[in-house]
Amino acid sequence: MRECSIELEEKGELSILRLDGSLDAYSFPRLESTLGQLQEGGKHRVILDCAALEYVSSAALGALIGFARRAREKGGDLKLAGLSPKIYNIVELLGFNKILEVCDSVEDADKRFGSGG
Amino acid sequence: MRECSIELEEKGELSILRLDGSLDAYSFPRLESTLGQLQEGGKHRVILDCAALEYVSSAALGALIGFARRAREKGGDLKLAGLSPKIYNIVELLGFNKILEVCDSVEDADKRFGSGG
Amino acid sequence: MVVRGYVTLHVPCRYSYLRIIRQSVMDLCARAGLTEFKAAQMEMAVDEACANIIEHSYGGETNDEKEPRHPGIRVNLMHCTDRIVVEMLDRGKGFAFEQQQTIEPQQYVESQNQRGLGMFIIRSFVDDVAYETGTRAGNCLRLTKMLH
Amino acid sequence: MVVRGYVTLHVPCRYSYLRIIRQSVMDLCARAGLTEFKAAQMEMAVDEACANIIEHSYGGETNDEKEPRHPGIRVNLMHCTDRIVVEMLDRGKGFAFEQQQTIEPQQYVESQNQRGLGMFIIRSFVDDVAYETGTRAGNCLRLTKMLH
Ligand SMILES: Nc1ncnc2c1ncn2[C@@H]1O[C@H](COP(=O)(O)OP(=O)(O)O)[C@@H](O)[C@H]1O
Ligand SMILES: Nc1ncnc2c1ncn2[C@@H]1O[C@H](COP(=O)(O)OP(=O)(O)O)[C@@H](O)[C@H]1O
Repeated sequence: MRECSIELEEKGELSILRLDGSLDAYSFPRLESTLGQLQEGGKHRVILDCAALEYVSSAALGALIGFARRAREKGGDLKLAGLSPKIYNIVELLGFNKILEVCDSVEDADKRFGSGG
Repeated sequence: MRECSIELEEKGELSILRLDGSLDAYSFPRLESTLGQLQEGGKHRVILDCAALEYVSSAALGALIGFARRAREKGGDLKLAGLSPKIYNIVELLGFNKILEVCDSVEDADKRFGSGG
Repeated sequence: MVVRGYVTLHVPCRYSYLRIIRQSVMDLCARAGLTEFKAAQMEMAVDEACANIIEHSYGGETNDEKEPRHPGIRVNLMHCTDRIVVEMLDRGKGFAFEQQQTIEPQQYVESQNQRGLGMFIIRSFVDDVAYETGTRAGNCLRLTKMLH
Repeated sequence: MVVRGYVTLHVPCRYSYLRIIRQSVMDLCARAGLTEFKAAQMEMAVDEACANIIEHSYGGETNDEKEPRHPGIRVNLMHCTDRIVVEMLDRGKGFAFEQQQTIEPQQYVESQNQRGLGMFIIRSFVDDVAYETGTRAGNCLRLTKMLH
């Protein structure tokens, strides 16, 4: 299991955050401050590329829901892309897939933003 | 760190073994028996694809040297390909890069076999 | 109950060690042949419980200087014939486990204070939970997950 | 010596647990800021030493049934101000460490019996080695690697 690394790619209106490793009580504050900065900078269309994500804690998921809601209020969203089956199962078990938009891939999430998302 | 998985691909005269995970006192016996079977089956041109190898113990390296020597006696060889810098450093520190042929990639190793290796 | 495998860990009261605890959980689960999905549930329950020990039982992380004398977190992981058992021990203040309310994920996302989801996960992701304060080894939370 | 971080592990006398020990070594080394190369040396020295405990001090792996009563291997990993220290403890027969001959890798590959490379690695991959038999906690091998 790896420490969490976060990489930001800006693509027009979109902010794509590539997560690698595990989002837990130790690493989440770092993502939280990155998301906070995006929000302050008026960037409300965010895709979290979770393809290399190994773990996510419930507190992290809870906070992501908060970010998604605030983004929606500004006409944007925070979408999850490329979840591993392991993590998708957890998200589904908690019913959070009904609140957060979960996409197959970054391209898929990108498209959904395109069509007015 | 992952448990070791070994995948065999036969490509003409060549046997390519893809190693994923770590070769230690626990997992090495499995590779040893695979190599033994290849040798008994008259397969003496072996490439170990180490691109996904995370660890290799000295006992495993020592045994690989034994296999390489026996392969050479039959006109073949056992070559290592795609070592991570971490593992290459260890191999070099032990001076085993002077005894085992270490190649950049499987293609590179393949070529060297082609030219009479 | 025959113990088929075990790992005992002792780490400082710091979030950065949660990863090594989860790693050990995943390792023992794989060894025991638990499905990836069940292993992920056990991993998450243990992670939530250990994060709670740091946040609530100890009231936060220790700083470097205090670390050597701080009792930290002890984790006993066992693979028995038909189950995985993980015990987490701390010497912090503990709590009234049974009285603690859990919150369903659905209510959680609608609630203001966002408390109680950890306890929900701990209770619903494993097959048995037991908690005892003030044992000789400290407070002990024991999570059990059946293999089948 | 200020301890900045530690992990204490207790695992059964089985090769399949070497991986979890190495993982903990790599984790602590990364935490301490050791270079990847130095960390890899420490990892290998610890792995060789633990494999030796199983093979030589205990005379082989335990089987499942004996495991709970077998003393197993204890590993104390510490990150101190300027160094990483790893202690490995066992209750097996131990050995006369100082009298043990090491073999250079070059001789090793030419030798018939292929013994002694492990001791060479243990001695040359770390900055200090100390061994004591029959302490209260058993035989203790302590490996120290300086951060700089
Ligand atoms: N190990 C513990 N020691 C002391 N109190 C705890 C412990 N675990 C949980 N609690 C108490 O139970 C409450 C609910 O915990 P939890 O469901 O994980 O939510 P949260 O941690 O977000 O508050 C905590 O707020 C705390 O008061
Ligand atoms: N922990 C140990 N307990 C008892 N004897 C040991 C231990 N470690 C090493 N030895 C002795 O030292 C010898 C050399 O060890 P080593 O260099 O690792 O080579 P090998 O393990 O291949 O024999 C061993 O053969 C054994 O006799």
